[in-house]
Amino acid sequence: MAQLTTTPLAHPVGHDAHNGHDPHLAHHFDTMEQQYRSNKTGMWVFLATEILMFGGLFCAYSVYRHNHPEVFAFAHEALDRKWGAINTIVLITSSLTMAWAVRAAQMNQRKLLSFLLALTILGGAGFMVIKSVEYKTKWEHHLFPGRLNVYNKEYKGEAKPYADLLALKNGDEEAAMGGDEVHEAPTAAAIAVPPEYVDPNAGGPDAAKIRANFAVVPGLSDKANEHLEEHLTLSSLNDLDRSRINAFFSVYFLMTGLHGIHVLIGMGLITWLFFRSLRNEFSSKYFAPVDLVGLYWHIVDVIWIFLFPLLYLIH
Amino acid sequence: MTAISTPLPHDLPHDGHGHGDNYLTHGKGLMSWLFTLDHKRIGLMYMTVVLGAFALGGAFAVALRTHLLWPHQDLTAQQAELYNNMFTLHGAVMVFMFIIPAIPAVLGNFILPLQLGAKDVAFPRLNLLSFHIYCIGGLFFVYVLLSGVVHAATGGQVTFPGGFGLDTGWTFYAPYSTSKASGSVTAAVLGAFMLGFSSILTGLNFIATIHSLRPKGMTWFRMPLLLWSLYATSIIQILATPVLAITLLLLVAERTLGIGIFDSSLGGDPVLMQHFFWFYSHPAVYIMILPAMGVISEIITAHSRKHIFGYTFVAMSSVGIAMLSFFVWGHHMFVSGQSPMAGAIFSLLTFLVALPSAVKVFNWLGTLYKGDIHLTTPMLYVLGFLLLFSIGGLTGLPLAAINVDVHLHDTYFVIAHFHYVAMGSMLFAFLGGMYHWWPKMFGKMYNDNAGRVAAVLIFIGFNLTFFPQFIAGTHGMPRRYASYPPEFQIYHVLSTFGAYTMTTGLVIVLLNWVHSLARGKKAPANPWGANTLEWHTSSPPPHDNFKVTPEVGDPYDMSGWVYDQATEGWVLSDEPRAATSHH
Amino acid sequence: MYCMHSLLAEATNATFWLPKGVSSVASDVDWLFYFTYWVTIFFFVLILGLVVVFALKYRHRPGHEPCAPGPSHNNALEVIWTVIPTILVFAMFYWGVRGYMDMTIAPPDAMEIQVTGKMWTWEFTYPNGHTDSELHIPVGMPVRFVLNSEDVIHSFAIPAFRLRKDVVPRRYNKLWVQATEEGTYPVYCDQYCGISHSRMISEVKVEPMSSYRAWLVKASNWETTMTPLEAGEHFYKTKGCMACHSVDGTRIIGPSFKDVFGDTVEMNDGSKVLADENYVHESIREPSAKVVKGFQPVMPPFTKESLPDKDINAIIWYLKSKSSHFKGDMGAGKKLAAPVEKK
Amino acid sequence: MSHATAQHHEEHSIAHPVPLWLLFAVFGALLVLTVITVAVASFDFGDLNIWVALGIAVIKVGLVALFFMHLRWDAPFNGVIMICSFLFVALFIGITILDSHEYAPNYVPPAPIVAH
Repeated sequence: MAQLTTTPLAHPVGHDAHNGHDPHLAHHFDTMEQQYRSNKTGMWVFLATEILMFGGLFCAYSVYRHNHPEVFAFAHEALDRKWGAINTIVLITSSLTMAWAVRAAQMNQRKLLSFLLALTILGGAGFMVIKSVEYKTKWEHHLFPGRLNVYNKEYKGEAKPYADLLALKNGDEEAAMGGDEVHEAPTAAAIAVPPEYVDPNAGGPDAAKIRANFAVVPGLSDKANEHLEEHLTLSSLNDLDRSRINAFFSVYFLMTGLHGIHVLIGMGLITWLFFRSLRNEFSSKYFAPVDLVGLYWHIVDVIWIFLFPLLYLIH
Repeated sequence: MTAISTPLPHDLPHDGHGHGDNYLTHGKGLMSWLFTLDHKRIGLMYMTVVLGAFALGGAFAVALRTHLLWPHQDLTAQQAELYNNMFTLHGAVMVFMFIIPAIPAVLGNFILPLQLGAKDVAFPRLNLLSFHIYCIGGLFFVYVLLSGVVHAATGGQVTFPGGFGLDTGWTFYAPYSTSKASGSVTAAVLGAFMLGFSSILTGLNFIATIHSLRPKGMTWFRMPLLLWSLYATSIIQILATPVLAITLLLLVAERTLGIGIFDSSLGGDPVLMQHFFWFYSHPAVYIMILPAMGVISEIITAHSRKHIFGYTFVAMSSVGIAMLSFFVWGHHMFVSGQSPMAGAIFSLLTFLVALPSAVKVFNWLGTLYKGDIHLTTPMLYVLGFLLLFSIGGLTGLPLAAINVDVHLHDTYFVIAHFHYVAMGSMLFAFLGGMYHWWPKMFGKMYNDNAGRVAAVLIFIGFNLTFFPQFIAGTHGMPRRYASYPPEFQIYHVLSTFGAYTMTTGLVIVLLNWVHSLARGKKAPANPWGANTLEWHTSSPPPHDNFKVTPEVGDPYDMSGWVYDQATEGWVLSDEPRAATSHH
Repeated sequence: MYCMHSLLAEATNATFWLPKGVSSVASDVDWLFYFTYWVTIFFFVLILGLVVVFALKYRHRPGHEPCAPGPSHNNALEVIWTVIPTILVFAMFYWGVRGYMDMTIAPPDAMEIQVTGKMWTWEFTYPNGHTDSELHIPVGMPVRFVLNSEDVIHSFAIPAFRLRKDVVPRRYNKLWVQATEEGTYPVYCDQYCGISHSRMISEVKVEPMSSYRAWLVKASNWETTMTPLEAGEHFYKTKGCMACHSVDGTRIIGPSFKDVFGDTVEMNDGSKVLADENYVHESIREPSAKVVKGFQPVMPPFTKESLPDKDINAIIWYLKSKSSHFKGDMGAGKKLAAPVEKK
Repeated sequence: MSHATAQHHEEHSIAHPVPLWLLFAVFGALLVLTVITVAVASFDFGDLNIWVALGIAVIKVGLVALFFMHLRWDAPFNGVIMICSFLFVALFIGITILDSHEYAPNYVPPAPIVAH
């Protein structure tokens, strides 16, 4: 019916609209369900922005791994996949307790709700503790992002010999710090002086044509396509690649750092829920906050599920 | 039965119009504005700040144009620094603080819930938060501006921590922005980050609102077209802006830590930065134009008293444009060393954008056909929009043709093209929308003749400003030049005087509005006889938008309204109710 | 009308819209530009006409009864005004890419000039290794530019050739041109690159092969044109010395050239060396042999090809002129080394 | 899509408690998959390595989204949002990678070309 009729309002108008309504129902919604649904949609849209934001970092990661597989394969040796796996499990567990907490809220199990929320906070805390342990090792061996990284040619910190990252991972400090010639720091000169000059335009007419079209550009790492052996050592990288190792750590710290911040925010939110749950504020009629924070907590988990294999399990 | 039987809402006894209870008078005091949750008030606050930003960016533009009156073959370092700072801030302020938020945050915030027949947006607190974040972001820019101006004006006597001014261009290209630029890039980048976040929150709010607050009877294809275009815009804001956020974070990390992702001197790839930037900033161009298209659709049908032509196609073309906008960013990098294959793909996809745009224009023309066209101020802006947008859109063709673009890339041709679309079209839609909804916003009418004069003046000024730039561009005049070869002077002179003309017109607009606020006569609830829901409530609307929820029909079926000499507005005749009474 | 593979295309004349086009691709670019231009004109006039006609014919005015409202949709029309533009844009796309491929694929026998952009000058290295700040190319011969930047992104733009390419650090971008007409045409930097961006303007001289050769020979053999002193300064500026060595005593990456010559310099290993001709020559050929105390051995060595001995001698003259320790006679440095004897 | 046509629903209809056994089943599956992720990392599938790892990750994410995040019972639009966001990330990475060949990673600064 394209016609217009003016019908009396289905519900009282104005700010005192709450009388007789659930106190949690905002004045511009008609029903709790409408409010709940729109909150959910809003939260999901927000999660989408989170995914896109991390997407940028994943893009940087992909480009550099795609162009320097050997660098990533070498540098990731510094990460401890044992701790990584443990952290994954910790986070999954906290996801479970969170999902359970939502269920508890929906079923009016008030005590259980508080308990599960507390567990979830613990899970997050555990995750951060383990992360900080990992960060500490990197810090001690000057494997931080950018200029703080011993592999960065602008590195200004105290001159330590390069770490044998593989040994470092196996917790073998001596081997790690033992500066035998394989793991000696390339001097600034070694980085600055190119191996040998390649004429970018060498090659016959076809080469010129192909190159002009979509083909590989001269100077592209020939390692890029070739199959990689199991354990790379520093000596198996050329100087340019050595000078680029810090790129991996930059990506690693940006990704895990941004993720860590999200974990902290999540913990904060859950703590807030925890205290509200102690005050018995949630019920089967009103559990949206638990549900929404839960969604947020799960997306943090989801992102880690991608980060773990991509950062810790390169080969 | 008489033609006018149903009294208008604002004549109903329970309506506050008599004893002045509308959203403007609902609460008193500054705080009742700064911390209001009312979408209408938030919209008005946005309006003031956004117009302030527009004035600022405009001032920069006029200064730039004045500087370019002369070729400046003997350019001094101080002039150059001042110029580079000003074109950067002109771009940054205009893009991030005016063009992107103007229509969604001002008109969108005010109109969207009203057109939905809703009491507010889905998340009023988030809405307020996004405004506050927007202001904080703006403050960052103001700091950058002051530091730059003060430094340049004092000839480098006064300096600021973290650099002064900003001369990277609004695109923040690496490695200049990461390693060379002395300016307070970090502050500016953080500002842009804030503004982006605010824009995300707005988009999020609109999507949730449109999904969950549509009243009974408003199916997707009974939504006013403004809502469609705002919905499409929100999708872009949601999916693209986060990438800008991460790009800016990477830039900051690059400057502070030297992480070597973008900075070539540290082994990074500057062109990767361009991919990141344009993945956001190309869709952003459509954040600028899509809401404008929605506004045009509303005004054109209301003022030609005719149902919109090809509703479905106009609505769908908005969504189509939004989707396509994500697949064309590479055309900003045709000459940057992108692979020819990527270039070819992006060229094709760029051409495809022309189709939904053409569909829209022709449907608007179809709406004019056999209408009853009232040449009111808003309508003049619409006609102006149709012409400017045609020029802007059509000049996109040579830029999309990849080998012609090689000749035109980074010249004034691109500047002119961009301004015709993003500034001309968008500004005309914004002003038209302001005039169209002004009575609803403030319950006051304005002097229509003054409005029309200003519109014509702005139209002439705009074309005089930017058309010569097409010619300068095809002759190779490069962008961002503080000094230029003398043979280009004629184009610059014309352009500058056009800018002055346009400024005059804009000043008249401002005076017109101020005058209307001061002593404009009371506006009727529906001065245009439009049928979208915002016209079913009093002007200005009550705090809760509707005293009575109107039932939704076809938003462009205006047959139910008849002109009422007494109120000089349109009122519902009872005839349609008779029709619906038997069910 | 439209010849795609016109490698030996004639120059296109200057018009109201476009400057004179003097490269083999110019005619293609101009053709497509004008094609889009007329399409644009057609549609704009169409829209303008309809807007004006409708606005006048259907405008609301006293004594004019609004005609029965027209239709509110018409699928046939929608199809028409979707299909026609589709066909047009696909045609433009096709021609655009074809033309772009011609721009991209250089003939294999193209002569090669390396273009280096740096804030805020252009530097051109010719096939014989000579580096100069002037750009000369022979007419009618395919030339490939290999573009590279030392600092930030620049853009190498020659409107007369209808060509443009960004000059990106850590990347080789390539561009080729076959100039079709002699003359001097402007070269712009089109990518914002800092405070003097608008001063990064140069020009390209298109000249017959003979005079191009003559110029190159003259330019690469500076003896006939410059005194050793001038040449030394020229090399100091163009061969990259300037980047690391100041001449006013300020310490950059390498030691300053001020008051070095004839001084006794202490090395990293503690030894002391008199900075004479031999020392300077050695420090250029194998810089890491003797490293001045407190400096890193980061200087790349210069081969005989990249910097012939006579150039080094010129640089030595320049060092002498900058050193207060050199008391000798500068006379020889101020005379043309090989004056062109008149016949 | 969710309309405001909800007056008829009872209030409690918004709560969809997930059965406990299901939660734990999903949890178990996630643990197993994590173990598998680590396990396959020691085998070498050549170029497939990354895809295997990502494949498992996607399955895990799917489980979390469907059951922990209630997408299984939620309004379809919310699922659409999630899928779209991942698609757009893929688009972004895909096209950028497509172009990354142009980026010469082992770029060496140009030296004058010897006369030939």
